[in-house]
Amino acid sequence: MNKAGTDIQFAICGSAGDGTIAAGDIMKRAAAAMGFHVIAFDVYPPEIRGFGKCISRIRVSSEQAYSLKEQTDVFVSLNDGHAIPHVGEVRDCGAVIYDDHLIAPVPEGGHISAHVRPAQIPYGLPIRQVSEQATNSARSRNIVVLGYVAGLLDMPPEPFHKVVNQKFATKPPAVAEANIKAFDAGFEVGRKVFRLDDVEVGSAPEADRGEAVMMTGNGAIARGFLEAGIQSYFGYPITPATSIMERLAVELPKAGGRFLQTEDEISAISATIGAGFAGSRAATATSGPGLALMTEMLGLGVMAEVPAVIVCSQRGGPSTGLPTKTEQSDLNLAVFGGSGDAPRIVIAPTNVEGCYRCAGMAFEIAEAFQVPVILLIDLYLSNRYETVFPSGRNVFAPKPRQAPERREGEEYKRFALTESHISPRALPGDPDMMYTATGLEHNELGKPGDVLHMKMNAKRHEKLKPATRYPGLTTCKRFGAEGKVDVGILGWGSTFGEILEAMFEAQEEGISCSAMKVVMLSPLPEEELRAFFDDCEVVLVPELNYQGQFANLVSGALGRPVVRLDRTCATPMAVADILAEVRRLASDVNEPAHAAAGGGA
Amino acid sequence: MNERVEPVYLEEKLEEIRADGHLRYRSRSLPTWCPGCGYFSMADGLTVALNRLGLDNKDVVVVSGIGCASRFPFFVNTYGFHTLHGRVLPVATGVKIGNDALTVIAVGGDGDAFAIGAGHIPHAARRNVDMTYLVFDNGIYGLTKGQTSPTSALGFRTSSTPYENGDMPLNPLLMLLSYEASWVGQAYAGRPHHLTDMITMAIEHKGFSFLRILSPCVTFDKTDNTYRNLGMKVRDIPEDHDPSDRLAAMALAMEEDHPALGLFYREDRDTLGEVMQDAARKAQAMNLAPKGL
Amino acid sequence: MALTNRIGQNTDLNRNGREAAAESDVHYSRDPRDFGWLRENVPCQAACPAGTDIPAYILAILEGKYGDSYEINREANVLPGVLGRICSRPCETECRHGWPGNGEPVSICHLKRSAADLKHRGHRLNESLYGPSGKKVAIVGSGPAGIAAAHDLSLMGHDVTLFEREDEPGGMLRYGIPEFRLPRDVLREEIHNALRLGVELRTGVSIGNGEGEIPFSTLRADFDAVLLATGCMAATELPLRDDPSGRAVADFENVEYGFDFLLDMHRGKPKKVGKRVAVVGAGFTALDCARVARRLGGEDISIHLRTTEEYIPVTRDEILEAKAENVGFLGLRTPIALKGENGHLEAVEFVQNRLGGWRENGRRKAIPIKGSEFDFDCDTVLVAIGQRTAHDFLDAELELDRWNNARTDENGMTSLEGVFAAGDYVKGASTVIEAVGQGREVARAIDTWLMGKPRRVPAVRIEKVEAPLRQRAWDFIPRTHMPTEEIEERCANLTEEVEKGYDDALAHEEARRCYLCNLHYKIDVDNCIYCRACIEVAPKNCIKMVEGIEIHADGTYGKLLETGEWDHVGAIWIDNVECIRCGACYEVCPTQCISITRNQLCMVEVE
Amino acid sequence: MAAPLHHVIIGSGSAGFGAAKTLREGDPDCRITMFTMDGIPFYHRYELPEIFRGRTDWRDLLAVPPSFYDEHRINLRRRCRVVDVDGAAHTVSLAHQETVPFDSLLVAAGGRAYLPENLTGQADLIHGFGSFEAAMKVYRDLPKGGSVIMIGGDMIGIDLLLTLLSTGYSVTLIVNAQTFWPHELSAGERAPLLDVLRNKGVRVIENARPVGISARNAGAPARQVALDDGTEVGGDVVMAFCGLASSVEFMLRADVDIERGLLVTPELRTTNEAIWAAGDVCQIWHDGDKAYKFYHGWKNVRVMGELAARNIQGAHEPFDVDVEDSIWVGEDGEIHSTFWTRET
Repeated sequence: MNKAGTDIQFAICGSAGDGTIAAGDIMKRAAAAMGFHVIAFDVYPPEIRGFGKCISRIRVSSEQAYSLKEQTDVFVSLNDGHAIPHVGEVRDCGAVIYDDHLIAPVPEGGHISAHVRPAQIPYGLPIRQVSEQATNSARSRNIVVLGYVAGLLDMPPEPFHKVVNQKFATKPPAVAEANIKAFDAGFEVGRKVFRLDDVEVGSAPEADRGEAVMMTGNGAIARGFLEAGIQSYFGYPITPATSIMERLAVELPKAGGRFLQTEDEISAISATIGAGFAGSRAATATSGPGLALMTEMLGLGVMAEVPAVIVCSQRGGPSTGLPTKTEQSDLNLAVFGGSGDAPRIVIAPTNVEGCYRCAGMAFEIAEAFQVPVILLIDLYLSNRYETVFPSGRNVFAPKPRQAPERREGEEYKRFALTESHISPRALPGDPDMMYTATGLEHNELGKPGDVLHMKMNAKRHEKLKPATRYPGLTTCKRFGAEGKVDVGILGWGSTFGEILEAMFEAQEEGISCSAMKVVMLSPLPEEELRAFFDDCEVVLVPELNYQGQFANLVSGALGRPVVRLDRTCATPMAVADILAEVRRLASDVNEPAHAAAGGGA
Repeated sequence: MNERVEPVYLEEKLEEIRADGHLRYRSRSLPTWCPGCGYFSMADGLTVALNRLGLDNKDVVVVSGIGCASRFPFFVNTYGFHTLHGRVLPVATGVKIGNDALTVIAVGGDGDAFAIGAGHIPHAARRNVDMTYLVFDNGIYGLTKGQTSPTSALGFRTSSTPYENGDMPLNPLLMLLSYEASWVGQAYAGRPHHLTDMITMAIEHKGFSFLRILSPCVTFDKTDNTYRNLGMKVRDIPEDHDPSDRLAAMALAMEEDHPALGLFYREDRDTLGEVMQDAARKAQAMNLAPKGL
Repeated sequence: MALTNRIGQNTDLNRNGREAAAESDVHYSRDPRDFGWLRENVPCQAACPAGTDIPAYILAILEGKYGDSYEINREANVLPGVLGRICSRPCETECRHGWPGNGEPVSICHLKRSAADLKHRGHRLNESLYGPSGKKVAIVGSGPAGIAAAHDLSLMGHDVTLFEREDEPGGMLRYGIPEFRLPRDVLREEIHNALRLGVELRTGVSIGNGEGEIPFSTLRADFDAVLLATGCMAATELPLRDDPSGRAVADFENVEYGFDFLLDMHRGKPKKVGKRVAVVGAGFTALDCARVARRLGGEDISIHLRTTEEYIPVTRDEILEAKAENVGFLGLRTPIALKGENGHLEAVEFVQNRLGGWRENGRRKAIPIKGSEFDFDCDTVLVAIGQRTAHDFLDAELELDRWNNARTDENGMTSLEGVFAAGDYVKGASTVIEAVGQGREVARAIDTWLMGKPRRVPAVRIEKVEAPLRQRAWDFIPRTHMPTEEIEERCANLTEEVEKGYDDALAHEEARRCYLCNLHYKIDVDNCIYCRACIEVAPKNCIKMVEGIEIHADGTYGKLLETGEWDHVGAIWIDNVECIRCGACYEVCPTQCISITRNQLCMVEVE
Repeated sequence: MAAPLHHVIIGSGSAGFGAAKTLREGDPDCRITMFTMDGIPFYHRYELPEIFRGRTDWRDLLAVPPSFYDEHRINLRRRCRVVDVDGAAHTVSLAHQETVPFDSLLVAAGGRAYLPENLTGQADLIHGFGSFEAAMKVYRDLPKGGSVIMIGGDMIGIDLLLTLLSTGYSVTLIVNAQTFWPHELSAGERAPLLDVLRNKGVRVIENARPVGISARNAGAPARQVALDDGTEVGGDVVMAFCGLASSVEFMLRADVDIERGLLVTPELRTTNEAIWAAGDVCQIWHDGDKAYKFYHGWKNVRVMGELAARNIQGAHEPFDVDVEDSIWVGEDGEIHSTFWTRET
């Protein structure tokens, strides 16, 4: 895949405060603005402040890519101490760019040039000096180097200028100007450099899908929320979900919505459920540890049939675990977490576009089924950037609400048992339909009582079934070869990017395989899954957790065996690992033939 | 006094009550509290207060947590949300933010409020969420059949403190006063009129109003907070108390042997809602770019 | 109508020895609903023809204030000691304590007596006097009605002259009721007390047309008003088979009307009876005759009833005492003939009866069984089937009713201007307490008539009571029986009082049994928190969640309309009809919203 | 045992590379660090003309593949400019402020093209040939069949000149004292050699000295060289091949004796125990002549590197010149020179 055309991965590494992420951000957006597909992933330091390591990896391609590459083409160091361990990821003839005019002495090996492999191309330039020369300050090093890269690779400066101007739009004009200067200074230097690398930036594909926007998974979720008319957001900071909160902190008030940073995750979900009860489109976002705290209130949402949207961006666990590393080990928690039979809808987008669309649909679905909806993503998806082609604003906009009709003289039954198992829902403010929602088992009126426990349980479960066919939402999708195949790769969440990359490579190697992503984890689209299992000799389930939680979920639900590929490597799954497994399985499938041949000799 | 002697003619009283209209804030079903429970007093006080303020049933939401007191919403004919143990305030905050037009009443007992829920109080208070928090403080866990609560007296014997409670009871009013609550008051279940007035004031207050309501548990506390004991202990707040004097309020709050009934402290300050509107205005004006773009 | 509470003040003083309750704690009402409440809730008082405030005087006894109790009685009835002995006790049959499930009625009457008996010797009467009105009133007959009227009229400032045919006042009390039931010293003292405030008593003076008699017309001329209270001074004739007017009675020396028999005896004429005495009749007189006969040496004494003893108009105690004295009751027989020779009766022929339907007066009809006649041998027959009024002493036409009693209007005035009538003379033979009651009523009517306007009107006095005066445990105290004289003793002696009366301990114990129905338990709806604590402790279905109440045409209350729907519960209300005043609810109410008032009938001045 | 010796080599030319390779062969444990200004690993300088034959991918020029350095644990540090050597502290300082200690230092920095003083003003109009990048720049600036003006023409330049001729370019040679450097020739000795060039079509200018270079915009040829005889020569590229000057400025504080190059014993050790030198940067004591002499030429340079390496590791072999360097016109009518000798 992506062998043709442009497919470059940039990496900028520095320490917090160097503007590493910002530089990466400009690069992403500029590339997106040029019409490239972009996938990017920023690694933040676990430390709150100080000089933790930041890396921004940006894959720019002329065709849709599904994950970051394992090797970087152009690597920039803004801080050798942090960058040195990563030089190795630069491919042969890839560029390593660094400042060769440090201001403080370093011991032997303290400079990145000591670590650039002979096959890689070192580009030393006096980044700091250029910055100071251009802007009287070293603070623009990140922009200078950005210009340098652009110049080096003959990228047009205009998109960068545009993005820089956007980025500093709200600051005094001087700021943008200074940054443009810094960029141009770097650009000039870069342009003059004699290149030894073989990185080629081709021309971008025709942008046929409207304006491409660069977003992280978190940004996409925030945007999806905003387009869906989110009215209230309650959050408590936790890596890696925080940026959703920060984004909405800025945007929600603009849209007349209400934003609140609560005192903890419990309050966040509580307020979300509360607002949902009041009829507000409310959401919160957290990570595993937060979701663990939220499960009790989640149960209330299920019991009281209150719509709410909860984003859980997974990170390494258990407990505090690996706060800045990605993992997919909260599936059990998201799907089953809580006391009692508490069915809820769990949606796990596989890429940023998915984050955007799922977030856009989440409220509508939550309201349609009167249940909390969990958007289950992970750090890798939260923080990675991709170009997204947003829908028109009105697509996710809330549909006009219909207050339930109330028959005269009849008490309003909030939890009426109906054909669809869904009961018309009154909102505070609706006349003559006052009711009390409760976490206690209740009758149709909502009054506590266990007589109907079995019926109500059925109601709460059955009403969700149609969710797997909800119009406008892809709950699962098959890729690659149609019909019977040797190997099927079943995936969910961010890992599906690597799965696709691996699947395409496997296909190029002539392996008969196809892949299926499952976006809705609860309820499961069982029919489609069965069909997929029927088509596959063997089904491989790669995921980033130790227990094979998704494998358990699926094989449990379908009663079919799966081959597990479980990794808890604190990084996204390596395409190579999946590919290797696919090869092994493919040969196993064809084993009998070989055996027969061998036997004949 | 006198009205006790003046003959009361039932049909006239009933007419008066029907006309007065506070019955429409009652649920159809009878409260399930133990007969004699002080919570009836709150229930009645609230319905009367709501009526007095002319609030429409549909515009009122009563939110509660878990506990005897938290059964409350079932007994008022407004929208209600009976939530989780200790979570009444965040949920209520959500409801208020979810729909500013609603009058939000949070209710709960002392366990719900000061034990499991204690962590939420300071924040609802300092944010000055425009709602009313009625805490029914009977110093015991009733729903679980009689264990100590954070406000149980020292030496109190319960099923969980068979050798006497050794934990210092906390002082809710002092807490709230130091938590920047903008309205702090105390009432007593045994004085329904005063209680009703206090509830009315509390609801009328713009911002976070905290009303501690002393109540006995007639079933599990036959020794400490009985109507008799409480009735003897409570006193009216001193005439000369200045509700704008926070220090005085704190001093008053510390006189726990003789709980004063009345308004301890009141201040006018922006509510969370107003702060949010302000944020919305600023947002329009500043047009900030979100972090990362 | 403007009301003052002067009387109320006074009553406060005598009621419970406490100084007058604070002004604010007392309220006076003339609202029919409050009168209605009293009627429905204080059945004993309602049943008492004199309207005696029974709960009040029993409470006084409970508090050991016999004197107060006595005075409370005197307000309604100037002869407490008398009535405390011989009252027919219509109150006790109505007593709430006697209602189904509540046990036996309180010994109201005995308690009344103990008030009289146990008040300390230095007891001071309490009378509130009006100034002289200059009006003169003549009262004919010093029976209970006359005495009561005379007393009240004199208090009202009128000059009263009481005319009595006999040598001593008291009428039937003095000349009808045997001493073993009513000691004469008691009677004399109370009559004296009643009349000593300036009533001119003229005994041995007959009103009539005979010589030495004062013509009725003279009275009318000399007095501003005349009250006829002559009672029923003639025995009802015994109707026999061929002798509807019972002339035969006079033919036999050993047959006598019981009325005359007792009258003679009490006038001092010695009487004898044979061994075998048959008394015909079913009233007090009949029983008195039988018991007197026992004391006069009669051995085989039987009372012959047309129906059975369950349906005769005397108290159970009286029957028991008679039986204790070995008096036999023989029922379902009607005498149809007297048999004997040369003026000496040998047997009475009876016809056997069977019980028939009910009569409007609550008694049963007796229907003769054809051919069931039989003879009953006896030595003496005393006929006590009733008394009737006599009008021959008048020299004017007086309208009579169908029972030949004086017809009066609602104010007790007869067809003759300024001539009033009361007591048996109006009612026909009835009870002493009725007579007393009537006496009071007519006195008020006369006063109003004389003064041209009512000076006092009844009102309901509502006084705050700080605490329930009872304990639930008292409800289980058994009715205290009246100690009586040993049979031998009493039968040996005509004047020895049979009933010994309660001592302090017994009186107190019995007083405890009274529910004090005039205590009005009321929930202050404004203070009620609807917690239902009271309902939980209620001993009966006496506290209800109500949404309404029946209202009668006269404005009084009927049933409470209950509801179980919270949003319809306008009030939690105490059903005072069910309420037994145990005070449990008052004790538990967390908001002290249950108040107790003592509601009493009283008279208030009209400004 | 003690920490492995750290051998630092400045320069990644054939001397440096040869030394490194030899050091590794002699001691598998030692640390070897090589500093170079180059952007790419070692390639044979004499291969650069190949660019004009189309070998423009630097990877095709490498003497050994990049993996070689990893395999031999030779830390090749490119784009590193040594700014100072502390002979007492035994440290090397780099432009980017890194200080690297050494147990032995071999200076094999070679030399840079010497530019006649009167032309230094126009340096930016003169193409260099000292590195792959420089060579590539010439290659790119030089139109197909374009013309090169070569000032001087030392043996490196002649080597390029011959390649240019054979690849369809035209060359103008402005003869001066350094023509055929390092061979020291009389005018008579030089004439036949120039004839060979003339026969190959080279325009040879003698007895005239360039006094100025100017760029011509708009249209080729891009350069004009003014001669002191008043005439002007035009060409697309001007290059100067006037011999090499040793790069020793960073050795000034190293407390080693320097004349034009670093003065070393026949065993190639400098006056500092730990510092050695090899290649174009050093002058070697010649006992016979009693003088420090340069020994240029591809072969010598490599030999020196390997020798220095051996001596650093304890050998005591003197450098002996197996051949007197000479230049002649062979039977084939071509120019031959010991300078170009590659094999040992």
